[in-house]
Parts: sequence; structure tokens; C-alpha cells
Amino acid sequence: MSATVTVLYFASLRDAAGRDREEVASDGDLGSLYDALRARHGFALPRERLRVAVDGAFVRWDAPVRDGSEVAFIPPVSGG
Amino acid sequence: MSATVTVLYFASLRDAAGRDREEVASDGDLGSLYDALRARHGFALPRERLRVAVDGAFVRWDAPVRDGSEVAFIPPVSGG
Amino acid sequence: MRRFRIADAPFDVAPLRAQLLDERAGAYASFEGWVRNHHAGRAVGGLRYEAYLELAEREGGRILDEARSRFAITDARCVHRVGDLALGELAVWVGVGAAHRDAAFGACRWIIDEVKAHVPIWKHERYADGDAQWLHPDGPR
Amino acid sequence: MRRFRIADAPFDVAPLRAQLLDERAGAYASFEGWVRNHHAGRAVGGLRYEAYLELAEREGGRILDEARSRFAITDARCVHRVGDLALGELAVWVGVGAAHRDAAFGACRWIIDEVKAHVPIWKHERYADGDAQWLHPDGPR
Repeated sequence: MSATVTVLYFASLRDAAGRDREEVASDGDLGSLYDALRARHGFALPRERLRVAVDGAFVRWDAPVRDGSEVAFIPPVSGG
Repeated sequence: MSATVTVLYFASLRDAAGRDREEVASDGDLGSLYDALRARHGFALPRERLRVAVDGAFVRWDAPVRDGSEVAFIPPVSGG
Repeated sequence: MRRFRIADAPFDVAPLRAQLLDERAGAYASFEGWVRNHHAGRAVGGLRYEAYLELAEREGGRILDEARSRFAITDARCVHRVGDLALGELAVWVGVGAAHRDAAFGACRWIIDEVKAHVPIWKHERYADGDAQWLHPDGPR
Repeated sequence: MRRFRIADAPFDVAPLRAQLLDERAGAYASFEGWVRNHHAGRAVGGLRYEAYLELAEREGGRILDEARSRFAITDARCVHRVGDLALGELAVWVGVGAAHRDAAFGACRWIIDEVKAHVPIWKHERYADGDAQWLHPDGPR
């Protein structure tokens, strides 16, 4: 069963995607969602260097994609 | 030969001496000057817990008392 | 009162420090990050910080709560700027009050390290040579 | 400009911090000592600091000069109050600018420790029970 989610892009991912969010359909886990989007947009960062958050909280890559949720891929941070 | 110096008192030494300075004559080194003043004023602090300064700079206890100089006995400090 | 906050405009530290005044506190340590004119040997002209606001505020709040349980402090605050910053501008401020200086220094250092490592904020540097890039550092810095 | 100063009246930290602004500095660490309402288990009502002014300024200046040679900092300042202080009042301030935070924190901590250990300033505490005393601590605190 396919789920539709809003994906948020930040920093270099936003520059590469050319947008700060998009609606996407997915039927796997969050890891495979990132891999598909990486192939589509040519993201330089491999999944191992990112974290993933759903609805504003960090979650595991093997969590299923939940319909209607907001997914953010978090590149290595550089605040401070 | 006897030297006359101005001795400065701070903190508990000033309270014990009842004054913040006095002129004293001495013919030994700074250590024996302190010991004499300790006996006179009843200072609680032994020489080992103090430092001594002459004319605003730390010096050794075995330095001779120099005529006309200003001597300060420095109790353990507690700034900060 | 939120202990961690994202600011999208310049902010003044005096009222933040005032929030930490406490008669039990004998020590106050603070840290500020300022925009430096060089990074990794390159001349920097200015920078931009971007945050994932919702998650940044949640993570920042968690870090300050954890600091209060790890260290014997009276309280702590942190504010991080986003948006365009010029050279010399204040990028991040951390303030900690404590009875004693060991805890104040320890917590202040721990908070800035944790914020830099975990809060979803990204720095985009513009260089004097016209180049620019997002910083995505490898592992712990 | 003197890097170490004794102040006989309340002072504001903002202009002192401003003296450390420097485009090479990415990090600023500061420490403040505030008059605490307790010491060694006793309720404190207020205190007085007294200094041997000439020697204190010489020793303080030496400590700040040494900090500049020991740590990779851009500059540092310290001001210590003397006279009568109420609960919560600012007793001592240290500020350090540096390219990186390790040096800023390290130098700030080193300076306050050295000032407390070596600068001829004495604290006279008044307690809630009416007692009062000069503090002459044993050895390193």
C-alpha cells in the first residue's frame, strides 16, 4: 500500500532538489525513500551521513513511511 | 644598621593591628620583621601562610629590610 | 519561558543574562559564537544559517534540560541566530548560572558542543573569492 | 587600555565585551562571579572586598599577559570589584576572545583561577547570624 508524504529539504539537499519540499509517494521504509530521492535529485550525501525525522522528531531509517506525515532528511549539522 | 619602613596591613592583619599602616624600625630581614610584628599585634597567621611584597612587588622573606621602603604582608587571598 | 530559542534577527544578550540572576548563583559562564573572517584557511565574507525550526527547538530544549540534570547549575539559556549574518555578528549565545564555577564552565562548554553536534542548523559560507558552500562536517568536530 | 582593572563601584560588562570584538575571533567566553547567598553552609548577607591596589593591578596585568602567551586568544580583560557588595552583585568579570572555542574557554578558566589564587584581594563575609570574617583560605581552592 502506497503512502504519500511531504518531504522537507534543507541546506545542500534543498539546493540539489531545487525546492524546499515536495509530495512523494512511497511504499517502503524511510531508508528506501531517501535512496529513491537521492537517485532522482542527485544528492551527494549518502544515507549513512544523514539522520531522518518524521513530524519533527528523529526516527529510525527502517521505520515505515506513514501516509500524511512530514519527513525531513537531516544533513550533517553546522550550527554554532 | 637600623632601617625605617612603612608597613601596610590588609584584611585580618589590619583588624588585629588596629591600623592600616605604621612606621617601624628593623635591623633584620623581612621574615624577622614579620615575626616581631606578629608578636606585637597578635597576628593569627604564621609567616608560612603569607607572602611579602616591597614597594608593590613580591620579594623573598630573606631579603633585607631596606630603609624608606613600603612593606606589605599578604595574607592568603580570597578574591573572585 | 523557553530555554532554547532560534532568533531570525539580531538579539541582545543583556536581558538573557538577566534571566539567570539568582541569589544562589555565585558563578555565571557564557559563550558566544561570532562570525569570523576566516575558516579553514579561506577568507570569509559572511554567512547564512538555516534551521529546521520545529526540530531545532525541540532538540535545543532537550539539550538544555539534559544540562540541568547533568550539572549542578541553577539554570541555562541558549539562543541561535538564523538568516544572513555579517562578519563580527553574534551567531550563538549560551549562558549558565551555578553556585560554583566548575559546574558553570562545564555546563556551558557541554551545551555549545551538543548544540553544534545535534541541533539541525546549517551554515552557508560565502568566501572572499566569490565561492560559497553549505558546511556538512564529517563526524564530531 | 589596561587589561586588568580594580573597580570601586558597580561596572557594566557591555563596553568591556565590546573591547574584545575582533573579526578574527569566532569565539568569546566570559565568566562572572556573583555574590551568592550562601558560603560553606552559612547564609551570607553581603560582603566587602579589599585590595592592595598597586600590587593587585600589577599581578592582574601579569596574569592577562601570561594568558595571551599561553593560549591562542585574540585578547582578554578582567575587572574585579572592591568595596561593599550586596547579594547578587557582580564581583568579578573575565572576558576572552579567540578564533576557536577551546582557547576561549581554556583561557577564561585559567584567568579566573589565577586571579583567585594570586591577586591580593580579600573577601570579608557578613553572615545572616550577625557574624563576619575575613576569608584566608588554606592553599589552592
